[in-house]
Amino acid sequence: MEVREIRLEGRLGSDSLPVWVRHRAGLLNLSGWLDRADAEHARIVVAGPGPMIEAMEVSCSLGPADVMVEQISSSPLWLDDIPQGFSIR
Amino acid sequence: MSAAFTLYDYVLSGNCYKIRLFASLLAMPYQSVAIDFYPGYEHRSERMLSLNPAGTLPVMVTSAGGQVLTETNAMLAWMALHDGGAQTPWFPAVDPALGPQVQQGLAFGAGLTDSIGLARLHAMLDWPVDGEAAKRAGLKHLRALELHLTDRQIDGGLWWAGAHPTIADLACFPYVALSPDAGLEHDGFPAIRRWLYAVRSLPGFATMPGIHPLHELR
Amino acid sequence: MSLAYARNDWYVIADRNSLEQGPRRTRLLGDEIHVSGSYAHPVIKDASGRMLPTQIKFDHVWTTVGDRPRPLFDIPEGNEPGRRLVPCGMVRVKCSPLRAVENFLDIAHFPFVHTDVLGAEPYTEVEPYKVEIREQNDEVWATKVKFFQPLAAKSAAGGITTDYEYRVPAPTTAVLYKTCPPKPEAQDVITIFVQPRSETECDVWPWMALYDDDTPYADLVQFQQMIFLQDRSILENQRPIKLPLDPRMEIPTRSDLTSVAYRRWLKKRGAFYGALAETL
Amino acid sequence: MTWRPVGLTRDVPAGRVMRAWVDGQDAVVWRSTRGVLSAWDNRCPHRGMALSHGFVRGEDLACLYHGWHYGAEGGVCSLIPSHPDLTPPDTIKTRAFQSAESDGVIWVRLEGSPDLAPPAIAPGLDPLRSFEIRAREGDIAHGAAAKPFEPAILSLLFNPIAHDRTLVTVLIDAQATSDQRKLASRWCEDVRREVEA
Repeated sequence: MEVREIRLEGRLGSDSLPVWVRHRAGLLNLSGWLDRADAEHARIVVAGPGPMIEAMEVSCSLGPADVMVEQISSSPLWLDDIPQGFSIR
Repeated sequence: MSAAFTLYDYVLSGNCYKIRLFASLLAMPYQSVAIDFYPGYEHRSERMLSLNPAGTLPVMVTSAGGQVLTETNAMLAWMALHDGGAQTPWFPAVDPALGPQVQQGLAFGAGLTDSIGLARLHAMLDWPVDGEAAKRAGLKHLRALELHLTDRQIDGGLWWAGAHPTIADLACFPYVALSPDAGLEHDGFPAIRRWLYAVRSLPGFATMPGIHPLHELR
Repeated sequence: MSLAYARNDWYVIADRNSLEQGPRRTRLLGDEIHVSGSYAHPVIKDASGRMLPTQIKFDHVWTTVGDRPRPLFDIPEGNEPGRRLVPCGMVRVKCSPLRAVENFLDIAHFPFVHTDVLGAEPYTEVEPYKVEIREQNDEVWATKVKFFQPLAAKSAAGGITTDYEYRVPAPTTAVLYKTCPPKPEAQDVITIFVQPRSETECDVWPWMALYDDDTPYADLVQFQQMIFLQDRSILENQRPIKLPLDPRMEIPTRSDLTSVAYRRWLKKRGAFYGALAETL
Repeated sequence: MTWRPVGLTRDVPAGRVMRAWVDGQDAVVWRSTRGVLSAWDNRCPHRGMALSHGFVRGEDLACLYHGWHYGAEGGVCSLIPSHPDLTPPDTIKTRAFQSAESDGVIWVRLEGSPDLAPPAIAPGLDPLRSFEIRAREGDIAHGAAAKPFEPAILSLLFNPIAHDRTLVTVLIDAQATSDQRKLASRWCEDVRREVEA
């Protein structure tokens, strides 16, 4: 079990992004949440097995059709209390 | 072990594959010479035409006696007899019941080459032939084969004829297995699927591009 | 929009061998194209009879139907002395031209589709590798790709771990650099040039630049044809036929990183010919 | 949704895979080594390859492209060969349909009440063969009625697989001899020729 923070930058203004991220997290069975700072920045915290977190990053780098992710980066987090399920904050 | 024959060979040819497959099933060593059928049209080169004026592949030259064979059915017969003599189960030539049945299958296999084989060359390599006509002829052949193999199934048989696979099965197998290359799928042909699986399960089975190994048996 | 972008790329339309067979009717981006003349002086016309520009590069004849074509990329290895240049003819596939490129960039399928040649179970694991979009020339590159292969090339004697690099210089071209068994310090170059006949059908022209003076030409071509024809039945059976740019329909993992980077690059450019750009 | 007859039990023995069409849906029908029959969307969720080209390993169906395995119980992904040490989450799975067998015929439907069994077949019939005709059900039924088969009782089941293609499953009187069965199989070809002409 790992916890990582994935940071996205780009044209993220579309309403489809949160729905899309939650669906993908559900598909990969990852817990965590999405914080969207503004139309250009978003932060996703996910917890789960390493390969599934990597799969989340890979999917996010492409994103939904009407979003263009320009930059993606990620780093490990040392958090213990990740609630079950995925939420939009 | 020394080579039983030299095969002038092209990797994408279903007819050449008949020989490679049978050699693999018999564990018969041979020497392969790659001929650039496409894109080089080397089968039409002076060197190859002097060996086989018909300009077709494969060509087999036997090591003993130096016979030159240019018809795949004759090559299959030669290999069966070379391997097992007159008693070979692969070619019961003089068996009153099976002999004619095997001849029927060998000729049917040639018809598959002329229909599905051409349709495939057209679909894959843009060969200048009437691809649609070849495909229609191919569908007729698949339906005829399905009927024959359904009869065999009603009689409790698995192979083209008799209780052992014969060169008739090998003459028919490649272009049937490769028919999806020409857009002729196997979906509506359960008896053909059962027979294809049986051939692919034979010990020593060899693949070619378009015919995957049975990964479940690995 | 997707067609407008695609019209301004260059595409292979013939090689020396095909021109020696006489005039040829073919298709490019959905329209009929007529090819005649010789390899030295090809004549290419569209359906209305308009002459199209041509150039000879990498042993193939290229054309474009656009008004402002982007310059054709270079493959400098093609000019290196000592390499053998091997055009491999054309194979037609009923699939999106982009799916043909994507498959060429994929290594995880080797054990199942190129069994006992480019891969074999149980060696199925894909180690992490690096993918980037190089800003200076706007190309996709995958580097530090490694895979265990039982029979990596015609010149290979047994199983080796092969090092790969992939380069996508245009939406319908992929270049592969791989360990060259007889010359470990150099890399073989294997390329596919994809001629998009339509969004769902393409002609694929493989081309190689190898350090291999020993293997007969026919064996080299047939090794490449064997590999590509093993992929053909896969390519004709993926759904949807067009390449989805939204990963919602698929589940990419880390081993699909090149595929995803390629799609991202197509999306950024608006190179949507052969792609599903909208959400289903 | 209706149960559709997609083939004969005999034609999908343990370890085999086939493709079927159900109400316009491309489906894969397969049987595990221990004999569990499944019908799923004919598409690997990973990269969209047709699962009907795949292979059976024990109780799993594996995709031919990248070897992802899906278990007979619920279609859950059990192995991703490029990440061999990972236990995939049970959220990664194929789309499963309902399948059932009765009297030697395989039936599939896309959805519906799990209690409702497929239609019963008149007793005393054996499955003979299934084959495709490039025509609609109504035209085939009409063509078959105009060409009655005398030697034995036949029963025909229809599965429309496209607007002009139909899969026909034929059953024959269980008492019929081998020769009568072969004649019936030829009769199928006669009907097809007639209807397609």
